Amino acid sequence: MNKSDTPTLAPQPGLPAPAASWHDRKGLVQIGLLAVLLLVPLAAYFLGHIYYVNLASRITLVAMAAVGLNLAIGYGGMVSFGHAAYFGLGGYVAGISAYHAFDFTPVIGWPVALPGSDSMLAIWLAAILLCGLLALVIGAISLRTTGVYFIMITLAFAQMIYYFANSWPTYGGEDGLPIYLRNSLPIIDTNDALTFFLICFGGLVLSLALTSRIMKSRFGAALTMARLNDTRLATAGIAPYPIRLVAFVISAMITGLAGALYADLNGFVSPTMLSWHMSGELMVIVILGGVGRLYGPLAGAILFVMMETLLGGLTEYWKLFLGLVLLFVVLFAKHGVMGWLAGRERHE
Amino acid sequence: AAQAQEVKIGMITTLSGGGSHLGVDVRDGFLLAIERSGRDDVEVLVQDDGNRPDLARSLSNEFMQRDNVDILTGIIFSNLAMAVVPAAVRQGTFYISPNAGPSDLAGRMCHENYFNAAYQNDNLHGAMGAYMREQGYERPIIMAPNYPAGTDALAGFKHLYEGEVVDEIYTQMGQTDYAAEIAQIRASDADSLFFFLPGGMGISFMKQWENSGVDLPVFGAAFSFDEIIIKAVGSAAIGAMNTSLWAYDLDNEANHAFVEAFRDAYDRTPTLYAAQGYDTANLILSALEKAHPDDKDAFREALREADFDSVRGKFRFGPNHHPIQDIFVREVVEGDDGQPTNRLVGIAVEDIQDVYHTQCQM
Amino acid sequence: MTLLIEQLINGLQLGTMLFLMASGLTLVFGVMGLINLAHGSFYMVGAYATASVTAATGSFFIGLAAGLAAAAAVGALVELIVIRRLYHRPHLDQVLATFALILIFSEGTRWLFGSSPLWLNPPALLSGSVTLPGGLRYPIYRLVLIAVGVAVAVGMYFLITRTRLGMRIRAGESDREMIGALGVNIARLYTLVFAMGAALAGLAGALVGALQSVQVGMGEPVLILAFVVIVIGGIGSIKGALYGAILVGVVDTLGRVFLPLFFRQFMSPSEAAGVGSAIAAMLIYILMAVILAFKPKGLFAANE
Amino acid sequence: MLNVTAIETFYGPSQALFGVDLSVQPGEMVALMGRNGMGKTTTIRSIFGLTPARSGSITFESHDLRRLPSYRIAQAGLGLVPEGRRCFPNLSVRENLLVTARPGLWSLERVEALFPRLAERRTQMARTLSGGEQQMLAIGRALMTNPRLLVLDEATEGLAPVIRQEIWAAIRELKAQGQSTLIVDKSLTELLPVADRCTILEKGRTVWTGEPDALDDALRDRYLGV
Amino acid sequence: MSDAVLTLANLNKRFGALQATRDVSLDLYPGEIHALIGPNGAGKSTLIGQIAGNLKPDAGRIVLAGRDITSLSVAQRARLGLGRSFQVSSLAEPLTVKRNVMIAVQALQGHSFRFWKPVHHDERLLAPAMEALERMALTHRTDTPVAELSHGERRQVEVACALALKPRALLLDEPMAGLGPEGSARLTELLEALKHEVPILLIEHDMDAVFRLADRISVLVAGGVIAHGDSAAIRANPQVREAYLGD
Ligand SMILES: Nc1ncnc2c1ncn2[C@@H]1O[C@H](COP(=O)(O)OP(=O)(O)OP(=O)(O)O)[C@@H](O)[C@H]1O
Ligand SMILES: Nc1ncnc2c1ncn2[C@@H]1O[C@H](COP(=O)(O)OP(=O)(O)OP(=O)(O)O)[C@@H](O)[C@H]1O
Ligand SMILES: [Mg+2]
Ligand SMILES: [Mg+2]
Repeated sequence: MNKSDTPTLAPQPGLPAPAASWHDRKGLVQIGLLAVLLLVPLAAYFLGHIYYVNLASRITLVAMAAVGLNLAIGYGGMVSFGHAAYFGLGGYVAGISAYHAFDFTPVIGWPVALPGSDSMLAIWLAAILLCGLLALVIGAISLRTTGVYFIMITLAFAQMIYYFANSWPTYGGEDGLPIYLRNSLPIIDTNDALTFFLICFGGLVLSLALTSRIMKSRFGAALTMARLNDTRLATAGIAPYPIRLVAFVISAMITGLAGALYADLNGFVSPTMLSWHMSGELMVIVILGGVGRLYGPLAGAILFVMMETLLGGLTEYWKLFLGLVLLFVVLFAKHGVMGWLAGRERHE
Repeated sequence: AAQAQEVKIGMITTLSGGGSHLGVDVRDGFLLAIERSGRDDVEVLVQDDGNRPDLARSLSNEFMQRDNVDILTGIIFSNLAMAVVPAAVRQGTFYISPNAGPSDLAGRMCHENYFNAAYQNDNLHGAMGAYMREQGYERPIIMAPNYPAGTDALAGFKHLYEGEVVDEIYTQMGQTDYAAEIAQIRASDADSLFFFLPGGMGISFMKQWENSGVDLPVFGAAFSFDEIIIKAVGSAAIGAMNTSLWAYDLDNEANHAFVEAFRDAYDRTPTLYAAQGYDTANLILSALEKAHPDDKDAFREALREADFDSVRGKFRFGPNHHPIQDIFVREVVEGDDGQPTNRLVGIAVEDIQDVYHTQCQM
Repeated sequence: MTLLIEQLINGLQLGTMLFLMASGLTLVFGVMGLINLAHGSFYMVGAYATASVTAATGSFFIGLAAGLAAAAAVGALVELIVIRRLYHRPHLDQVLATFALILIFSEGTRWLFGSSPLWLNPPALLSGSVTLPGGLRYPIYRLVLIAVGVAVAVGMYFLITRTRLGMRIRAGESDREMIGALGVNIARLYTLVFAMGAALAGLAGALVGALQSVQVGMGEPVLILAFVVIVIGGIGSIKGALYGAILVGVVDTLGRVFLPLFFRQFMSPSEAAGVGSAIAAMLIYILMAVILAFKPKGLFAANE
Repeated sequence: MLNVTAIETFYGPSQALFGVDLSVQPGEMVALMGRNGMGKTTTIRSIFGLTPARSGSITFESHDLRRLPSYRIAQAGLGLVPEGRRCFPNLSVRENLLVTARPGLWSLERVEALFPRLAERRTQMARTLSGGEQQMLAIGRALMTNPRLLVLDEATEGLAPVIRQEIWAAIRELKAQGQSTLIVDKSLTELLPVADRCTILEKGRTVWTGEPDALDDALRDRYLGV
Repeated sequence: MSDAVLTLANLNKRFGALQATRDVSLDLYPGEIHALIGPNGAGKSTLIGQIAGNLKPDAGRIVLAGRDITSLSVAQRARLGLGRSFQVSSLAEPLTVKRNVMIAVQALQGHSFRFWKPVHHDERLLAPAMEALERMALTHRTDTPVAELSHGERRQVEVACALALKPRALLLDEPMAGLGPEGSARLTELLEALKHEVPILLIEHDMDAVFRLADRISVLVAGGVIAHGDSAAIRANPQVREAYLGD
């Protein structure tokens, strides 16, 4: 396969540069973003504005889901239009598990009786594993295709799951599934808005660190090459397919974990989390922030969610203005918000 | 009366995306009532949920945690209500529904702070079942989209129809082409059709139905026959019968005043949703006359009394805070301007009550 | 048996409707290499323009002409203002920009026309139904749609493969810089193609609008289906779009009708209807996944 | 007919040309020479407006090429055989020839007579042609635009000796017919005998212009590395 | 004959009606440069594609160092020691020259599923890459993105990538194309030295280079080998003169 018959879907960022340092503009921007995300809800909490803490949690989780997607799209060149499947699956893991824990009924009765659980740790583990498994199956099939075909086949799988969830009555179908009591952790009180935010924030930081570390490793070098020129990678002696598949699975795991937390934040999970609008929104956040930029998803999520909340209160036609802002960003801030804030990525 | 303190009402409704004309009408009806009451100590904050549960949930948090609203209202769709209501009422906020009435909220998950001023989802469908039975239809074929509200609708219909139906057809959400279903209906030996296809789905279906040459009487619930939808359907809608808890030509004083005021204010004929929004606001206002929402027990008691002039005529709450009310039958006819419009035919069922109230433990 | 035949015709008809939409998309998408999510917006523009002009003039055909013109004009305008800046940009930027366009068009339309659906019916001339050989009664309008779809398919195929314009379009896709350096005003060509794609979408919207509800957001479900169609058929291939559309139309129609019947063999009618229609909803996606798993470039991969 | 004076060209921030001067008279064949990476291709790209020059002047007959978009430059009568062939991979051989053809001396028949192999492969997609076949196609495609000035960038790269000889024969024939040509090629043994004039670039600057005969060993060694 | 590093036995490949390679059998021995020449479209690149694994032969066998690799993937063959360059450069454009070469070193050192240790200043990757670049006289370009290289320089990077694999057999598809006289001369020297480490199957249209370098020459015409021999024999062969060399 050569360049002329596979459109390059992702722009061409390189490996992430060394960790944020105080010295360069990019480092400042990255640290600034994290600091704002951490300090604003802290301040809000102590001033008694719980709402802003929850809003920050929402931004954090959307950002984290997008960090997962960014690993696939930005670093792996695999434009998945179906990441809502993992986000939603993560959410449903939390929802279903809590539902059964609440009812004292088993999740599955056979071959082993698996009880529901309201322990976040168990839910996280289950969400990560199940999303990884699902991504393994979907990825194994989808990665046989490239380019636009890949976009569409990932969408197809996500749609299947969406329709399934929508019409499967046990867990509420389209009405969704409420989580009456937020799932719990030992010692810590997860019902406290700030505590929950800090858990989410930890998750985000962890996933950022993981992504950064992975992309600097040998695996990351191979993944970068798979994105840029897979013939070259194969010719060098590394089969691109397994590299891509593993990256895809990791990406789904991160998004899935974010989904599990998101369901807990909302106290609710519904097929909307699985819909193509959700996939699209995650994708928009990634692109808005800057594809293949480590902190792009965070910048994108802050901007997107803030616009949604701020514009929504101003006018009934807020989506029109959202559209205009997005259009403006694509046309004039070429490499997303991060490109605009921190300059273009260069390769070492 | 407890007028000294301001009252804040948060309205989360669907103003953009699919189904936005419902939200617009609920909002307009609601605001009309507030305005007509002349009370300037009631502040209504309106936000658009874009028909997305997670956004609705986040907006409810915003209202409760940032704006400290006393009352929430506005949600159109059941799945959004399920995302918002249980948590909101548990936190002590009142929620008064101007539209959605999912079975869970009427039964298993009912709550003392939750009131529905519109209907329980089954009401209209069940009433139509009863009406069709009474009119002597023996072989109805029934159709709805395959999602909880759709299956509930058909179950509700069958519950009061109390007879065998020829066939049930489940379509897909958002489906736009109904040729296959129409062929199936044609091939069956049904003597009538009942369907529940809200919004654009109903418009598409009716248009395609008209040209298909199939000639069965058509029945439905008001959701597919509001004034806006039948204008878009055009002549194809003429003759269809539908059940509604309200009609603009309903003869009572409150209604005359409402229809006139609405037409004055917005230059269009109000829909069912506008009427529900209007009633919801009046219900709240009537309770505010007696108590401030800060005094939760008193306010709740005031709501229960439902001491207001409903545009439906009579109105009272059952034990699960869902209405016990008359359901009317309307027929779509050609209006004076040549456009289709609904005409009140009569009462389908008097004092209908949902079946879920038995499951409700408050 | 008649039912099966009728359903096959229904599938065919749904297929041709999808084709109208997919052909424009595959043209812009395959040929210009542009992912255009806003294609559904042109569909909506076509329907709205047709509905409002029909209402004003009383003639469906004047309305239709207006719909086509409006969609083409809006398409050209969008190309000049936005799309033009995106060709040399990564596909993902195109996704974001055209997503933004969807928002702008949808909400802009709502601003102009309100939230309520508009009225648009087939013209009296084409309404009603006829009896086909074999005693089947079928709506005339749907037969006309089939005819229009086929005519567009033939026209497009001819345009792309047989004309100099078609060659230039394809050449521009693979190497825009080169075709320019050899003396072709590629920018103007692309505006033309984009407007043509938009006009096709507008045509689809106008024709289909008469059967469905003309409302904001009406283009979105069709857009996804059209993407499915062109991916199944092979991107950039008009032939693929046609076969893909018919395949999707037929499979979807038959699935909706016969899956519930099938499940009735082992379940209660109510349950069968539910399960059957749930699987029917997934059916075309299953179809797409299976096809791509075996033919990763679609059934009629272009350029091979 | 073509006059390039003191052009400077940048790729993004990095400057590739620092003052190139070049001219081609009607009927003349000018060789543009220099080692790898000295700016030959960049000069050609600047002439065609593909990487526009930032300063200096480029005129072709009465046209100021720096003010024109590249399709107008081609329409003004320049024909390009680009480095690396760049045939349209998804068009058949015949379509490649026809897609940008303009009427004139060169027709499909004449090009196919010049390169019989292209006639054999007429309906094959260009992406599946061998490297040499693609090279022939690129030359044929440029000829089909009937240019008054033909620009050949490494037109014989990767060709079999026989074919190369044929192409050189064709180039000589073109010259005999009075075709003006600007040519870049690394095979000096073939190039020098046909060229009327040579221009040598080093590090993005014109460093020498003169008749091929004047290109002595010292100059060759210094600027061309032979 | 058993000591051949690379043996092709009766390779056949068809594209529709076109027989691109027809019963091609070749050997590559240690220490030699085996040149493959032939007219454009004779099937030389197709043959390389089959050896490297990008194309699947319809029939025939490929044996590398005693091991049948016919059914292995491109990457597996590369790891077993098959290095190649492409006729049309195929590199990762936005990455630096260094990085392009390092990926080959990384493959050579074992599997790439290492997620933790940064590659950034990994001497174990960097040193061999620099060595390969040095051989191609490209050290001044190590930190330049490939996109900013001239045509000729890219060709050199291609060869450097192949060298970094420390291959057992090297397949070079027209490495001289695009190089100036100076570059060609340098590459000629390099290949001459290199052949003692790794045997080379060389496709080239630059006959000066071929006749100077090749120990043996095979001539491919219309998919089949029509002649085989040393420089002098090939130069004298009338069939070859007619089909390829001209006068
Ligand atoms: N796209 C590009 N971006 C940045 N720099 C470039 C680009 N293309 C070429 N250059 C640089 O411009 C200079 C001139 O390159 P050019 O391709 O014009 O050389 P050339 O004389 O044609 O060489 P060759 O004989 O190798 O083709 C080189 O130093 C090269 O590195
Ligand atoms: N995928 C393909 N489909 C159809 N024909 C092909 C394909 N690939 C190559 N060919 C044809 O096979 C023949 C051999 O091509 P190949 O690229 O191997 O030639 P080559 O000997 O390398 O020529 P050159 O020296 O010009 O590079 C050519 O005629 C080419 O057109
Ligand atoms: Mg060059
Ligand atoms: Mg070759």
